[in-house]
Amino acid sequence: MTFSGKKAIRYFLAIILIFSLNFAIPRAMPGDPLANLLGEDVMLTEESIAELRAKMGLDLPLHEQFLAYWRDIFSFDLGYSYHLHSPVSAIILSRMKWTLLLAIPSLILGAILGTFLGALAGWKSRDAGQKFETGLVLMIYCTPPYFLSLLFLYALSFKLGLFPLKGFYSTGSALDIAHHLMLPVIVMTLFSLSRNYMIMRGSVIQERGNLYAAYARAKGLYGEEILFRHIFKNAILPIITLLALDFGFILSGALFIEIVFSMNGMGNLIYDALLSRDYPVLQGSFLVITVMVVSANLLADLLYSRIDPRVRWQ
Amino acid sequence: MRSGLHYFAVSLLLVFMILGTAAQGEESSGTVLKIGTPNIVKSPSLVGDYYLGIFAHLSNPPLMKMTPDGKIEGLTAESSEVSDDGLTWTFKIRDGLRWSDGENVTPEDVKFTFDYLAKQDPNTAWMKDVVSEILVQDDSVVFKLKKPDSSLSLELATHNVLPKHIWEKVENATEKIDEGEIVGCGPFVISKTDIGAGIVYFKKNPYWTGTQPKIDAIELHTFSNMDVLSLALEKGEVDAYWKYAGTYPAANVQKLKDTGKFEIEEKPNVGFAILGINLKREPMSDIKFREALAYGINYDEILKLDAQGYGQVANRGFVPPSMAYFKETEPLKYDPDQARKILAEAGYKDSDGDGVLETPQGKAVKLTLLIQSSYQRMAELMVDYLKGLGMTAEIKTVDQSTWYTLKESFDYDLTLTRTTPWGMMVYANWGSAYFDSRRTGQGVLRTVDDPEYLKLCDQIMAATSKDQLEEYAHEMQDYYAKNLPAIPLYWGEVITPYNKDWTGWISNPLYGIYNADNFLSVQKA
Amino acid sequence: MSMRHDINAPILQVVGLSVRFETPLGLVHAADDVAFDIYEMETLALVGETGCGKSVVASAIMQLLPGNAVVEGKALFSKMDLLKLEEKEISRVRGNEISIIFQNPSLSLNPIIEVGEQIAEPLQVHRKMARRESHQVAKGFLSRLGLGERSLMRMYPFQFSGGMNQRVMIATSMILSPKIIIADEPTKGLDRALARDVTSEIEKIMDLTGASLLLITHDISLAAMISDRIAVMYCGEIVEMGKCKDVLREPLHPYTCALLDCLPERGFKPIAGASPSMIDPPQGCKFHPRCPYKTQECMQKQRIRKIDGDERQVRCWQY
Amino acid sequence: MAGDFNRVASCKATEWAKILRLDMRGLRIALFGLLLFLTIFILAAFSDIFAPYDPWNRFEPFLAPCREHILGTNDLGNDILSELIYGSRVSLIVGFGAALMATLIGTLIGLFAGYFRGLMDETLMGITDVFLMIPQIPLIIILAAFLRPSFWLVALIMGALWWTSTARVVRSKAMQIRETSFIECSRSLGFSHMHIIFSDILPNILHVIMPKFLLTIASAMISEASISFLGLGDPTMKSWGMMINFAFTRGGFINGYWWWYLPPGLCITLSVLSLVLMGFSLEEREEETMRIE
Repeated sequence: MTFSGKKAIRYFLAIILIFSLNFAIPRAMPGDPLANLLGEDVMLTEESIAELRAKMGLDLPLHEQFLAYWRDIFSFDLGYSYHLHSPVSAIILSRMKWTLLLAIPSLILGAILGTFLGALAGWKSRDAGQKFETGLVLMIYCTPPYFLSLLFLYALSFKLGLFPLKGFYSTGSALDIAHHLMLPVIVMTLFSLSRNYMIMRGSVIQERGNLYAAYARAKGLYGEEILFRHIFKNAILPIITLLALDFGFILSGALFIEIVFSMNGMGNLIYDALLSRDYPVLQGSFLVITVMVVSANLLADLLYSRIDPRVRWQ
Repeated sequence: MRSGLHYFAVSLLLVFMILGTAAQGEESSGTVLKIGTPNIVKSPSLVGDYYLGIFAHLSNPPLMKMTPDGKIEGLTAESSEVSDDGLTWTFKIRDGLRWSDGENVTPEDVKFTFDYLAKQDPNTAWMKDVVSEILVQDDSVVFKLKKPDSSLSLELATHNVLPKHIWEKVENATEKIDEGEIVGCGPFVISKTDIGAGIVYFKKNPYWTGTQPKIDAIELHTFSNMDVLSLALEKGEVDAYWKYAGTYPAANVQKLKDTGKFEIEEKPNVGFAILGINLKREPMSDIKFREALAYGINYDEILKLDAQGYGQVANRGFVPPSMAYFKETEPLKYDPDQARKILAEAGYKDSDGDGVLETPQGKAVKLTLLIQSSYQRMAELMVDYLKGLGMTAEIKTVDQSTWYTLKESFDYDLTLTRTTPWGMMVYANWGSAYFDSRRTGQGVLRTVDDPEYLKLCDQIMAATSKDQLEEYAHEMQDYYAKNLPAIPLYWGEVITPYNKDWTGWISNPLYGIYNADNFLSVQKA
Repeated sequence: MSMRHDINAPILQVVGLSVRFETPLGLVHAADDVAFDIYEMETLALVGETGCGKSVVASAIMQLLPGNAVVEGKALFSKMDLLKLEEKEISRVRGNEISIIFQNPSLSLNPIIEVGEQIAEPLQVHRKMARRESHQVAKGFLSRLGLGERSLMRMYPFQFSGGMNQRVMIATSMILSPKIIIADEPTKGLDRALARDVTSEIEKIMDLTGASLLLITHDISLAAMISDRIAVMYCGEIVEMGKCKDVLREPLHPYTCALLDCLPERGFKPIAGASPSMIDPPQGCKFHPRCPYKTQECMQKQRIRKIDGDERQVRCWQY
Repeated sequence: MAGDFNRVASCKATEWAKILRLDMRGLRIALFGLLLFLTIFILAAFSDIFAPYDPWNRFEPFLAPCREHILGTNDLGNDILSELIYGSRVSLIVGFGAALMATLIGTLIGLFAGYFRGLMDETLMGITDVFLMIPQIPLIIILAAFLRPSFWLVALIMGALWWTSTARVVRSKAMQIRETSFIECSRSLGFSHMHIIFSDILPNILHVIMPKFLLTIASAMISEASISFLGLGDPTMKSWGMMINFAFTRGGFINGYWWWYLPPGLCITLSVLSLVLMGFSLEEREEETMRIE
């Protein structure tokens, strides 16, 4: 079997498995999903409860619910959230837009800054200034995202009033959105950066010991020329895989940042859905995130083979 | 590297495209009152969303309203009458009301609303059990009941009235979402619901003929984080605070006072924190045990830690002084010695010497304290108090829905929860909605099936004269004081801070400052 | 092979070169008081067993040793001491005036860069030549080495055999017509036929560019084939040096004799004893523990004996 | 005789000193990490000795730092320093539990995949790929909510998800060692596969498992702190994440009580740092020795 064939089967199995998990986990949890479709103070009769239950398909046996689940997936129907009174796909679409707006710039900035700074740090790992920088990045690497967000929010928004206190936007103009996004993007960039930085640094330290690096030097390449003409491309290979895996992390990790900055993105959507046992939203969100992560991995595989001819020619 | 740059450019383009499609908000013009609230609107569904439904009391005013002194008066209805047998209620609809699209408000609209919601909205489904039919007579709406319900007028102070010409086309009320303007007949109508920004915009109803408001628009800013809300108040980004059936956190009050820019209104809260007791289980079914429990709780400490002292220690009569026909019963008191004495006399002792009491039947008193995470701190205190009485308790923290489930299946020993003003007043009033075992509902405990109590509830529901009601109310408070079906932890206060730039605030016990009278009166100084 | 070097002054003069490494196990004396000259158009072979320090000498001249190396001595090249040059200055010499061919071509080439680009790189770096132009030149060189197909330029090292990669290395080293080429075990790991091919490629290019060659090898027959002079190294020291035919016909140092006896055509006799530790080398002559002719003096001191002026020298008490 | 003995001894001593000094060069940072980690570990193990009070004791609430309460008190009046010291326990237990589990699974899968190759390798690495693609953080949050309040289970879930990188490293190392002559030798002697895997290969890859183990503890600690912050932690245990959560939700930030939220945050960062320092420097050393080989 060819290499790509094997990969394809793995991706396929991953999707099947994770989709099934999506179905199973919410149903395994305690708590009646119906109760949360209503608010506090609601007085209900038994009959209207049963009516609602039937309407939502919760009275069907599990295997039928499972079949219905797959049918819906194939017809791109992610269900209806009785909690949010909208089709799940519409909710996710409107929320995902914002989360991507937060995540993609952070991911790109983090990747670019992280790899370049990390490469330089690995190249000059004995330099005192670099060591200080590495220490700083390591501190960020070791701090939970939400805590750093809290500190930034407290210092820059609460104390100095430089940034808005909450949300993705208030008036909705591009400038307003940019102003709201700046601080969360900075925090997420720092995190993405710190992860890429550490990997890239280690990768460069490892690669620079290879013979081809010595030969590049023997050819007359000087200093950073060796790094950027020869080592960088080799060292960046592990980052590509990591970026794809980080994509899932950042999408879901945005949860914490969204909570701290009170932003209505996917993270808060999942968190609310979790607390209220909003099955359709939970399932839909996981489904979409899974598809995105798997596609990101696929993309990384393609990119990897673009950069690394050894994979391409296998 | 060139291909890398290529990807970068494409991604950047994508970001700008997303930015381009982002929602375009709007800014209200003129004098705008901005209210900050932790009650989050989750979807722009007037009937489906719990908090949007409450906010819409301003745009789609209910038939009745509560006055600042707690009486029920007409709002969309001008007046109401009830027949002597309590089975016929007549509401005369106010003249000159018009929907924001120019149509007149008619009794037909009201009849349609309740016929429609009884079928469509689970929150209104109770009507099917209570109301046999709704009729239109001239300019009035008549409700014919199956059985007497003295709390009907209160119920009708919480249900929005809908325009028939719009909603009769809507097949599924809870599923109708509307981010833009929603037709209403109040002084203000919802012009936009921006879930992303967490803002609900109200503008003046152009066809409003009543008292003209002194402000041009209202914005409700929702906050998921209390600290951010406090800061927004401090910075003047919002002018006042409001939370349904709740208070501004006492711990944050001092900071607001320090700015000197705020008026802090303190009103007694009709709803409050309680210790729910599962009367269907041993040893909680033992009145002696509950008696001891009541003496074992340090009410002063809870009041201080949970409410920074804003409130007072409750009486055994449960019902707070701010409710009608309040009767002064014996105050709750912290006396652990007394508690231990009662336990010992009732046969609770630690016979196996493991430090934990056993019931007279010989079972160790190990209790489960069921809570939602917001009661975590109070639960820690409670466990400590129970320890002081020689009992062990395990805290079981669950989310809201699990709490409902476990509460419904009586799978707990003790629980910490709270009552709301509406919950205290509805049904047979005086908190009966929480205890009558025949009631169902999300917040209710339904633990009491004592025939004496159930009969009392029925009598109140059927009562038509004030004297009768007063007598039953006192009887009920005496019942609570004697039987302790739940223990009120403290009677709190509603703290409502508002900016001194604004004057003319009016509040009522049911909805605080969120009422039509207030928004017609409030003005910028 | 003529005495080309008689006419000119040496272009590279190595004097008293010592290299030590600090390692976890102690100080390793990899090269000790190494001295030799290379003249224009000449081939000097540095011969010795694996681990005797010959590669270290080559790397030391190019300042390619790792950070834990301590280098002493001089390497004079066009009035510069290579060992004292700053990294920036030596980088202009590397590849441009002195180039080196590493012993492991498959690992020395960057695995994910097309070979054409790798050959052309010195032109871009030293001559600031444009990409397209440099690739044209590189292609010309590659075809002279018998790899003329156009598509080969766009291949990657892992798609080539060891021999082909070696040719790529050779082409890369010569593309700037350097004055000196250092070939570090160019035939290691290649079979005899391939080794002969590579050798003749090297000779061909040498003649073409007129460069001098410092050939580092353990293979005496290879050295015999193409070198003008031979220097035999043992345990970090040059023990014998002279014209190729002289040394081979009439070896002086007992180690050289022993080394020649190892050759298959001379009976495949192994050298008695084990190679000494480079950390704690023997006192005096380092070969004495294995030397059949050792005397008391050998165990204490060394002596360098020069014969025919500087033409021939040997590090032994017998002479 | 005595002189001889001394000479030998001193020689040995200098040898050792040399080896140690060199080892130290790579390990100085790891040693710093170890020291930091030991401090935290000792604080956790002997919390009752180091903590000035029982962390559940109540004093005056919202006290600023003073002599009796070095880090003040929280909203319930608990001594924050004592909470902080006791809080180290949850972090460490969850971290170790998760890492043990992850390392166990990862090592087993990596060993089998690397040793048997073929179909076994294909299958196991396929499973690894699938696990890598599960959106883990949301899954952990969901399961944490589901299985609350036992933090042991939280640790086990994390462990069950985080073995993938260990498995990959162990597999490639096992494949290397499998080809060495002494394994060939064991095989020709007729030892069983299990014996070869666990007695011959496993001891030779412990040094690559160790840094992975440390780094897994670190990520588990961060995740535990994050889950506690969401209020999904074990309410019967004081943990650092929960301290920050209470400071965040009960007015700690708005009122500027830095002594309430800053110390637990720093503690998380420092303990993770201690592990990451050890893990990274061990990994780097491993790479360096590979190059020397």
